[in-house]
Amino acid sequence: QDVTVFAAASLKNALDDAAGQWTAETGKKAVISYAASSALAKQITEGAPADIFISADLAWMDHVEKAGLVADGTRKSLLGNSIVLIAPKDSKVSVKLVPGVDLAAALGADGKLAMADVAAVPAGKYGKAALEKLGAWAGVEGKVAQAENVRAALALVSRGEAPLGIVYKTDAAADSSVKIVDTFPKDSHPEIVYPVAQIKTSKSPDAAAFLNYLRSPKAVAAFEKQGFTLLD
Amino acid sequence: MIEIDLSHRLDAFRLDVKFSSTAQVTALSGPSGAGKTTILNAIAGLIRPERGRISVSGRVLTDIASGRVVPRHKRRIGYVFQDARLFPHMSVLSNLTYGRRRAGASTPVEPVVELLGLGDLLKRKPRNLSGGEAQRVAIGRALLADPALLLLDEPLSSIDEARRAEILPFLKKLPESAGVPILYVSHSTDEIAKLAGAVIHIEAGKVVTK
Amino acid sequence: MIEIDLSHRLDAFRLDVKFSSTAQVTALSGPSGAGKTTILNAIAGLIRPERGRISVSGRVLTDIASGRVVPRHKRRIGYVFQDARLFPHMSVLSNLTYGRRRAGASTPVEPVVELLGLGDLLKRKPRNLSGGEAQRVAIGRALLADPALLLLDEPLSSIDEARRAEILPFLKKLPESAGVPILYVSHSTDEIAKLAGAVIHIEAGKVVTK
Amino acid sequence: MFDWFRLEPAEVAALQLSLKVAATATLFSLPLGIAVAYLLARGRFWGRSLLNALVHLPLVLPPVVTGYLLLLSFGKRGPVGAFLYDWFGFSFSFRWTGAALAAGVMAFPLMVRAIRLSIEAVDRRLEDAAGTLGANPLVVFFTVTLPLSVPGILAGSVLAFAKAIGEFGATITFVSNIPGETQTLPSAIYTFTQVPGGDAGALRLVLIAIAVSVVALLVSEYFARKVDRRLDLQ
Amino acid sequence: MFDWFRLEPAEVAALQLSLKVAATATLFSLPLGIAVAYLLARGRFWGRSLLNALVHLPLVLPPVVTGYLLLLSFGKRGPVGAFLYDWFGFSFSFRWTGAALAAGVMAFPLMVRAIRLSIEAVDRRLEDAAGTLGANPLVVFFTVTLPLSVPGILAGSVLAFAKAIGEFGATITFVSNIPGETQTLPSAIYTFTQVPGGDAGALRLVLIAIAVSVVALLVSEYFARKVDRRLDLQ
Ligand SMILES: Nc1ncnc2c1ncn2[C@@H]1O[C@H](COP(=O)(O)OP(=O)(O)OP(=O)(O)O)[C@@H](O)[C@H]1O
Ligand SMILES: Nc1ncnc2c1ncn2[C@@H]1O[C@H](COP(=O)(O)OP(=O)(O)OP(=O)(O)O)[C@@H](O)[C@H]1O
Ligand code: MOO
Ligand SMILES: [Mg+2]
Ligand SMILES: [Mg+2]
Repeated sequence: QDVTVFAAASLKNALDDAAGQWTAETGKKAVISYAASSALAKQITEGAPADIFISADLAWMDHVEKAGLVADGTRKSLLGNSIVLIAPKDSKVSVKLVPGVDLAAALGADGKLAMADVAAVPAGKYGKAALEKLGAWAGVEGKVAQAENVRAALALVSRGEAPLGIVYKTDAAADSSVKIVDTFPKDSHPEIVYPVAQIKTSKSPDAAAFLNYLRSPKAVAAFEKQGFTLLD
Repeated sequence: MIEIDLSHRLDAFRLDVKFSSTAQVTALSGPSGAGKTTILNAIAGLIRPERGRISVSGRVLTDIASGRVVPRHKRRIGYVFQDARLFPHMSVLSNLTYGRRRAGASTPVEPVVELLGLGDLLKRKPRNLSGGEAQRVAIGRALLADPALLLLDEPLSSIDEARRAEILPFLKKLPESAGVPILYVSHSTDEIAKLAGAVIHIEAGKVVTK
Repeated sequence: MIEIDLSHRLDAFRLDVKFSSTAQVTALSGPSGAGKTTILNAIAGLIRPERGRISVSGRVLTDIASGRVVPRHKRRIGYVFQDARLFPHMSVLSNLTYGRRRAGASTPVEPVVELLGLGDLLKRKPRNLSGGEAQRVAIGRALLADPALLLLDEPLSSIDEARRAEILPFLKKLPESAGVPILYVSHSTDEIAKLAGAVIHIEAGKVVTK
Repeated sequence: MFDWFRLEPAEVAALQLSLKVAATATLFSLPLGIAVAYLLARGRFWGRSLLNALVHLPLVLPPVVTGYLLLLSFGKRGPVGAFLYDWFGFSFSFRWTGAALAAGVMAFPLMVRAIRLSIEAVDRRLEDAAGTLGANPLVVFFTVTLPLSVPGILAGSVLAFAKAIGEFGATITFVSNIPGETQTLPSAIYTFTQVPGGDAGALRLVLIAIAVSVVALLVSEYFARKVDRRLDLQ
Repeated sequence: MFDWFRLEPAEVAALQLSLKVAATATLFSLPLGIAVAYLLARGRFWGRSLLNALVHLPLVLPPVVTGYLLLLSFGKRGPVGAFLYDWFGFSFSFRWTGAALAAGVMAFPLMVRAIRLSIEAVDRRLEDAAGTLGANPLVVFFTVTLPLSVPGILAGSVLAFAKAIGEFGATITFVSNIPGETQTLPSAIYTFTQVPGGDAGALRLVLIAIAVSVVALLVSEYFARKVDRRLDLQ
């Protein structure tokens, strides 16, 4: 019987890679359903047949845990990421993300700052927290264009709609039409964590093995190749 | 025996008629807009009159006072409409046998097709029939439905005189041969004279004795 | 002067007619399905014949050989269809004046309304007119369009004899009073005799000399 | 060049699943769609406006909300879902049947409107004529009203099928995105758009989706012309 | 109890914006919708099937993809977008007009199908009659075909409006989610659904969306009945 994994969509490349390695080594298969963490978490609390859940933020893992569906002792922080300020490749803008940074000036008269939804999507929440910490939020609040997800925010910058944007480093690194202007200091926002856990109702005998495999050297290589860092 | 006693209003038009006839073919005449079609519609059960009673050969079809209103599909009335109203999605043959199939009747189709000269049209669709052809199909469809009463609303208006001369005698024979009385709307005094045993003349919604 | 020379095929039906008439009212007679309506459709420009030539009062409307086919809306033909074809979304009055407005004609409406007895119907919608009422509106609509030729396809089939006795003389006068020749389809030998200066008899798509 | 179009097994599975889901959704919602369209076209009952509003709801709400409502009611723990499972052993949860349900619900308003429009255009005088010829109301419906509404039924089915091929928000929210079971073409496309470098993969699937629907449309137009000819509407 | 329904200013803004966007989308796509429906119903030209497929595309593709395609073509650097900006100083980027464009595009197939269905049902013999009465083809279209297609035009507008109220995926991808400028009701609802514990807020906005569309439907049914009576269709 296959292991069913519910995973945040942003993990697709790395996790497909790791799961493929696992299959090659063990002959067992992981079936992975990628969607927004919010949808996955709600599905799990409504009885979805997931063995493992990998969320893109802590809040939705907390939601599942509060519903009593996390198998005891299996919740771990798996991956870390960082957020960066990006601009279109041909942009001449230069900004240092230090306290008191004047992002509004960098945006120009009617430029927008593309972010993922600052209330809902993890990357947006981290970005807002960081800007607040750097004292820049008040200056740009009215200029933020919130996208449904990080990728859409990235598209807004890479298509030149917005002169600046805030996305994960993992996304920025892979898009050749944007450049990273600066990386947000680690201490400017809550730690970016992808938590993982086995679901209590899971009956798969291989779930624990897969969970362990995610920390194997080959899996780690797959995650790091996409720009994630392994947490412990 | 047809007994009609009706009151009905359609906006400004008021119908108020009472007549009965024991003739085998009863003609309904009168100027355009007098209410002839409205009377046929009431007999066929297509409109529910405000007041009144309709009975045919002793069978009460509508009696508003007692609340008895036989639904249209149980009236066994063969109605040839003033506009042909053929089913556009069916062949001429399917149109002809539509009522026959409902009634489970075994009336042979061949003689009617013959009489009305429809032999070459059976596979055609109604849409591109000529005016007279459509009217003949409508007559055939009503005849084949095994009716207990025929309502004919100017059935021969678009039909040429030669064909008319064949159909009229057939209709005249029908009450006797098949026991089907006929109520016949026509403007042609000639047709009426040839066919009808009784004439009811309607004007402005009332029966007028001439 | 009407000159017609036509060949056209509709599936199994073949029309092949050639005739001309200098009469003011020309009658077109013949059994149902002979091709009378098809001829009118060709004259009105509703069908494009496979071959032939149509001219009215010296004006060539269709000449397939030379490629000249006047579009229907420029033919100035008042066509009373066998089915009334009233515009369901317009009042009787709007129907009556539809062609008149297109032609920018100033023909007074009142006398036509009077003649056809439509005074009480002007605000009504066509849908619930009686058969004869609808037919009269269709006649009025064609008359008011300021036509150069009138095509009448059994225009009086649903109209009672009293009204008919008023309309027929009016139609008879029309060619002289307004210079509008008439092509008239009818099954009624009586009507034809009263009205027509020439009779063209059609059978199975061919002109037959009687 | 052509290699680029060679599909991976998971993509073939997604394509097949999409077709199965869309066909199932369209076919199963058709009888209900016809019934509701008839009620809305002809019924004069209390609550007609309510029914009308209810039918339109999936159009008005964000698909995610519709999906979530489906999850709440047809999920394993939802009232309807639990009932179906307890009594019939049938479950929509995270099965392709659930994807079909979501697609059917999302496509329902489109289907109903088209059919309703055609039913409203049927000439009632023909129904009257059928009645006098001995056809009871049910027979009139099946021999006159329904055949004359075929243009709307076809148009409604085409719209519903197309919508069902494209449906994504409600589906992924209701039954997730499980390869081989609930991962339809749009879900697969969506997944591609969520990762760096996924654009090429997304584009390929988009082209496939377009090809599928062009074929479906051509087939439907072919049938529509055939029907037109049978009904002699032109 | 009633406090719960009191809307916050941002929500009022979202509601107003949704109405503005949906009304604009519906009104502006109507002329084009009628033209395309007429072409599809009556035209016999090469590329007709292609046009048909193109019109259906927004139905078949995941909304996110449609939004992305809009961004590619109507964005600041997109060919159409750049042209409009350079020549007319007009831009869809991050503006409510962009939201209306997205909603209009998404709703277009629904509108076209309904109108096309009605045009196809118009009795050509009436158009012939109008022709013999001196009406040129354009006049025939405006005095006969179009008025007799009003049921479909109404139905198509209702569908389009409802869809435009609910549209979200293409809108947020194209013009993102800027409160007061592009944050429509569905975007606001979506945001709520993405936050744990946001269900209550989402539910409130969902109820508002439902109320809006019930009102819109009632209004449209009222007009439809009026039209029916004017056309004397029943
Ligand atoms: N639904 C309706 N609403 C209003 N008036 C109507 C309606 N139906 C019929 N009428 C009117 O009622 C009158 C009687 O109509 P009916 O069809 O019975 O006439 P008729 O005697 O059959 O005339 P004809 O010989 O012209 O067919 C007409 O003046 C007609 O306009
Ligand atoms: N579109 C068509 N396809 C095939 N046959 C047709 C078509 N239109 C007409 N016909 C046939 O052509 C013949 C001539 O039709 P037409 O309408 O001209 O007859 P008509 O002389 O006007 O007859 P009526 O007096 O009955 O109105 C008929 O047999 C008819 O069935
Ligand atoms: O599923 Mo995500 O990574 O929260 O957009
Ligand atoms: Mg009558
Ligand atoms: Mg004829």
